[in-house]
Amino acid sequence: MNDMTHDSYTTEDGRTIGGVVMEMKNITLRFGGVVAIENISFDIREGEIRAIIGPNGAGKSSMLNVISGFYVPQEGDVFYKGQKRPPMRPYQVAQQGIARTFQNIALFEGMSVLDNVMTGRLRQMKSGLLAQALWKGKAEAEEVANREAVERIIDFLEIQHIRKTPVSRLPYGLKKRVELARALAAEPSILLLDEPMAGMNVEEKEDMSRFILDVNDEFGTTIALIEHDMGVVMDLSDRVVVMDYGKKIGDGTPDEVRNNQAVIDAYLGVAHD
Amino acid sequence: MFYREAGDFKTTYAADSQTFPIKFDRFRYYAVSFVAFLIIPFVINDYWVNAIFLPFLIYSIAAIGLNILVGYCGQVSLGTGGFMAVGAYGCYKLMTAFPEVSIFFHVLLAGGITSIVCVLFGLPSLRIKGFYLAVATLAAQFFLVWLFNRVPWFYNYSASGQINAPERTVFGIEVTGPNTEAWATYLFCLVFLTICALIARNLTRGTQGRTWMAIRDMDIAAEIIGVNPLKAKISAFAVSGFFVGVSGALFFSVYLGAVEVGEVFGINKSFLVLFMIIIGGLGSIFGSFAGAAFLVLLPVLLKNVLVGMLGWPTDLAAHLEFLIIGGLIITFLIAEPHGLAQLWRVAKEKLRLWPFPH
Amino acid sequence: MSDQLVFAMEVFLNGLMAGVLYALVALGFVLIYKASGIFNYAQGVMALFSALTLVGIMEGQVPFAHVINATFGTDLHHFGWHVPGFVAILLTMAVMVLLAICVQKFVFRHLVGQEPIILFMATIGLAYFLEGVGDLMWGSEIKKLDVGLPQGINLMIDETTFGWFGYGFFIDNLDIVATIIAALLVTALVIFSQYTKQGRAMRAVADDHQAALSVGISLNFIWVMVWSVAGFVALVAGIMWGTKSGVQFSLSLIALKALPVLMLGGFTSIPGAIVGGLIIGVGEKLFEFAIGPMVGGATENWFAYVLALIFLVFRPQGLFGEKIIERV
Amino acid sequence: MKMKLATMALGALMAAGPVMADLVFPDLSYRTGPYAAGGIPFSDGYNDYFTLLNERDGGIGGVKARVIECETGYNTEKGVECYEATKGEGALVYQPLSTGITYQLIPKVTADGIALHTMGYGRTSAANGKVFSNVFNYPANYWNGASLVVNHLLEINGGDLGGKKIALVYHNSAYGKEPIRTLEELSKKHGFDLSLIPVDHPGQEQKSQWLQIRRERPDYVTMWGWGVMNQVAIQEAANIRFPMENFIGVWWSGSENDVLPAGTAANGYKAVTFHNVGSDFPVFDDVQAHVVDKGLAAGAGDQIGTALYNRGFYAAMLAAEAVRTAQEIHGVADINAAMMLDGMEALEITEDRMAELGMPNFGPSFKVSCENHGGPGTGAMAQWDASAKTWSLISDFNASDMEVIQPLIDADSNAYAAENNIATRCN
Repeated sequence: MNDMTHDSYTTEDGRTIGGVVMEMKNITLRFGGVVAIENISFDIREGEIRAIIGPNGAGKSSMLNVISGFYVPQEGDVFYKGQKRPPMRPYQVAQQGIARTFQNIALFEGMSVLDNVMTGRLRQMKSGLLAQALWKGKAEAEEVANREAVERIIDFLEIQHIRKTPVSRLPYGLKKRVELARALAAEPSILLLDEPMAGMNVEEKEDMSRFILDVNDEFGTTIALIEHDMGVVMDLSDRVVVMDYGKKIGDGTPDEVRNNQAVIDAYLGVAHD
Repeated sequence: MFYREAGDFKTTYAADSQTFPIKFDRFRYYAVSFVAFLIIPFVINDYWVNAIFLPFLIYSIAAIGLNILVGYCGQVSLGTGGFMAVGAYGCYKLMTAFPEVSIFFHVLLAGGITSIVCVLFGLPSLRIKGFYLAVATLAAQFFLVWLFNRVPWFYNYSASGQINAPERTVFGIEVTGPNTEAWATYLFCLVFLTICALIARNLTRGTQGRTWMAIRDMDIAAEIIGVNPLKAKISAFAVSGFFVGVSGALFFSVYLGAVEVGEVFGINKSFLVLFMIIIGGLGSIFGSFAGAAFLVLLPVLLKNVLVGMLGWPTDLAAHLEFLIIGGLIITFLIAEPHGLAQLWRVAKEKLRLWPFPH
Repeated sequence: MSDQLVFAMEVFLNGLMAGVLYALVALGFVLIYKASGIFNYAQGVMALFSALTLVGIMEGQVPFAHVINATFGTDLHHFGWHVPGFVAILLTMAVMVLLAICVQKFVFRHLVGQEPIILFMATIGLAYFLEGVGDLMWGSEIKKLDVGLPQGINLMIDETTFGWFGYGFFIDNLDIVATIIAALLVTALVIFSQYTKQGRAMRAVADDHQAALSVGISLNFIWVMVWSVAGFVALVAGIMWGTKSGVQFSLSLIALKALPVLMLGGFTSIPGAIVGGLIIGVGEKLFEFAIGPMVGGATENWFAYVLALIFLVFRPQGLFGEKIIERV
Repeated sequence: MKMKLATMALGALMAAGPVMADLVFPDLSYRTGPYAAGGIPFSDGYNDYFTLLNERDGGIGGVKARVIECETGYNTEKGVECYEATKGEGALVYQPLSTGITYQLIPKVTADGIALHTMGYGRTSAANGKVFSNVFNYPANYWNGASLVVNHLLEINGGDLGGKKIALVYHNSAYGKEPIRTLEELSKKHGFDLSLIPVDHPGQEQKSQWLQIRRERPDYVTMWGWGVMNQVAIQEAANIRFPMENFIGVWWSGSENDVLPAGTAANGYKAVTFHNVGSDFPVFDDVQAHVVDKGLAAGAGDQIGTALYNRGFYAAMLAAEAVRTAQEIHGVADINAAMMLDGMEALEITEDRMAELGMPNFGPSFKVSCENHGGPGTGAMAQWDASAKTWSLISDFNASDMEVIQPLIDADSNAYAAENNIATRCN
């Protein structure tokens, strides 16, 4: 099946949203007897900011882990660029151009900011062990070329001053930004953000929102993000999937979702029966 | 005063990722190389080379190898002694089977063989982590020692079960066997150490090093951002095995000349090299040197001070040596858990800012 | 019944007994690892040290005699008295508690919150240190240890099995005693950790340091206690092995016998240590019995590790560990 | 400033050089580590003999002996360090008491022209002086030991071992494997069954091995062990009630350390030895008077008469006699390493000489030659009396089966010569 059938359109602020780049079909994920995700389908279009929201424990992170290949769902398929994705290891997913950040920051604490961001560019590194052992020539040229690309991202995210600092010394907010930089360095076709604003104060949240929008705008990167805080997300995203207890209870533009009774119930805490 | 980076700007990214980005470090490096290659060979004697320099150089190679595995890739290994034995026996078999080939290549090939063996024993690292892996590598240690002791083919069916290094030359100069000159064996090992250190440095400053460190720091996250854990771990075992194999080959052929596997490459060797990198500093090439120097020099120094200068009975001195080494290890760890290399870095950082620390 | 089968049964039983001794050493590791996350490399040396101290006290040796003689030119060796075994064990225990306090006060209190490998390294330093101290204190000759444990073939079993199979099984009395003592020890440990206040505090610490701290448990005290208990276990292991081979340096190498047990049983599980010990004991003895002659024997050293390794490849969480669910 | 430095350097140089003539005997001892219990008495004996000569006779031929002790901990690397540290001091002969270190030193001493005496250990084929110019292993080596054990058994069995079963329990290392080839040859010759039972280092756990012995019921067990392995083996043998008089160790499994931990159960255990045991020799009175009572004993002075102390003592005696021989040959009192080699090659130990030294029948009488560095290969059987806690010889110093051993020595040494391009000497 070729799912690029949906027409592209232009948003109010002038960005072009393309066809479907990723589609989740009837995904079900269980841990032992616990059902984390139950029969969920949705799609992500090229160039859009797609949010997955829901209260704690709704299965959002599990969903992201399914997309990035860390969890393998028991049922359902993932379609990527029109192709059904065969079972693959997370690193293979990453090499296909899906980059992500983590809810609990997963930076490499023993390395500098620069090295962390450079790890994001593994996909672009081709020189073999022998070439690297010799360094001069291919490996060095590759290193320099990729360093240039990384420096652009460092500039873009305004973290030049901490380039050489070990990440273990950075404050929380900056760590989040470095993680974003690392994901961006991969030049991904889809960028997954797992609660990018968790634990931030208002000012930091505003900064982060700006970066997300800028990334989407400047590089045209497709973004899928998770948040449990509705407020910020509604302003950012083009379309929103709402999950609750592993089920999809809403899907649509922020406005549509806001007026969805099931969503309102979930967020206001109406008792489930 | 002169140790600073102010004004030492880099105009290219290549210059920024060089080994010694600070000019003073670079000069010191040249100075050390100059002394090592052009001065020491002329003044060295048998005692210095056999008691200090050869063990230091060879242990440094082993420590660099193990540091790549443990310090950079985070895979704790206690099989170093066994892998050094692979290098030694590999070298011995090659030396006796192809006497016309230069020993230089034998040593390299022995490294290659060890690399393969190391990878085989590294495969379980995909499933087993941390201390469990460390203990699992002991399986390699004990099995390999048993194997070399058990299968007579490895020691050419000699009656004694020992292997002896026959005389071999490089450019007509003897580097193994009884009639070697101190400077020749020293330079031979120094060349290998230099090559190994450069390779290690090149691998660790680029993509490969970052891949290893990513696995070390957080293996799951590393896999999700695109590191192939199999490739990363296996390559670390392979590279580490190569270095350790080279060191084992040199240890046997150049340094000791005769080896019995259980005695020389026993479990103690594995621990010793591990101590070196922990004391020196995990994840630091310099630390490998520092740790090797520390553990090679300290006992000799203590012995000379306690027995030679203070005239104590040798057994008391030996017991005290244990006590002092143990005490020093603990003191060091309390003072600076990240090893000598970190102490050095901190000192440099202070120097760098001196005299204006704020 | 065929001869081979009867022999295999004998080997199996002896393997179980050997396994108990391995488990005894492994227990010491588990206790400390569980409570403080320290992989205590010095456990073997502690066994040596405690056994040396025990013999020293029993024989009335002057501690540090050699140093004193060398320094002051005196000729001290013995106090000239003999201490009965039971009293000596109590005194040795007091020394081990003192050691635990020192270890906590001078080493690990300064290393709180460090990475496991650093702590591991510190115990290696400790091992060196203790080895030096033990030798200086008591000398490095082989000493005979006799606290009155029976040793040699158990005739009753020999005769009974002879009646059954026409071949008398060999079971060492010392092994039987060791098994009983190990059983008592484990029971005591379980009772201690389940039913006493200190024991519960110890388990709380093992579960969660922070939480334990927040309910007012003194970590310092708990760790001293854990090291003392580990010292006690080391003493018991030291007595068992020391009775077999005399007290000497090689006693510290029994730690190597415990490591595969730890891999198999898990670093944190007391039942794991026991079952693991039994499996390793039986496994290596049966392998040596069945396969050993074909490959030239002396397989025990590596076989235990290979067995544990193979087991872990298929079950990385060990015998009693829960399945590891990885999260990010 | 420069002047001062120069004088200081000169001063240091002078201080480092020999202040007065002395005979240097490096003692690569191990008083620590897993084999300390064996290393201590040997080294004590070695030291005490030279102290005795210095105190009683004023040295050898008027020149004082100086023993430089260097701790190796049975570690080959430390052994190398010790060798390098002491060889410049005018060392005459090395006695490393470790097969591993011996193998390191064989090429080194040959290159440096110093003698190496490995008495009852080391490289067995070094007995062939034609190949090993600087290595001596008189009066007996491992292969002699194996043959002596078999000869003893032949003697008890009226000269016929046909159909008997002999088990060899051995330390699974180069050392422990030494007797295998000889025993295999002898089993062919005498028709006994040989079973090989290796014990891996360190040998604390030997249940499997002794269960196997119990199942297979060999008539005799012989042992090549060292360190903790000995004590455990003897204990286990007692446990399975193996008749101790049928259990025979090599000399490295025959010290007090090995039998004492097993207590009375070890009574009757035998060990082959190439020197006498016990403290019942006139010379030990001198040791008591001139060394121990003066507080000059190397150890605590309580080791006199133990098997390993006597061995160290004997080694020192042989070295001192070689010095005397060298002094006679060259007419120089302060001999150097090359002269020492000549002395060792011309060494002759006679009963009279031993009696003169206050050590009657302490070892075999023998003569070393250029071709034969291995001595006569004779040995005696010692048996342990657990109640008296003493060893006593139960046989004379008998010959071993050189008919079997000599071809093995020749084959191995010639292989070494071929591998290392050594031209044979003594032609």
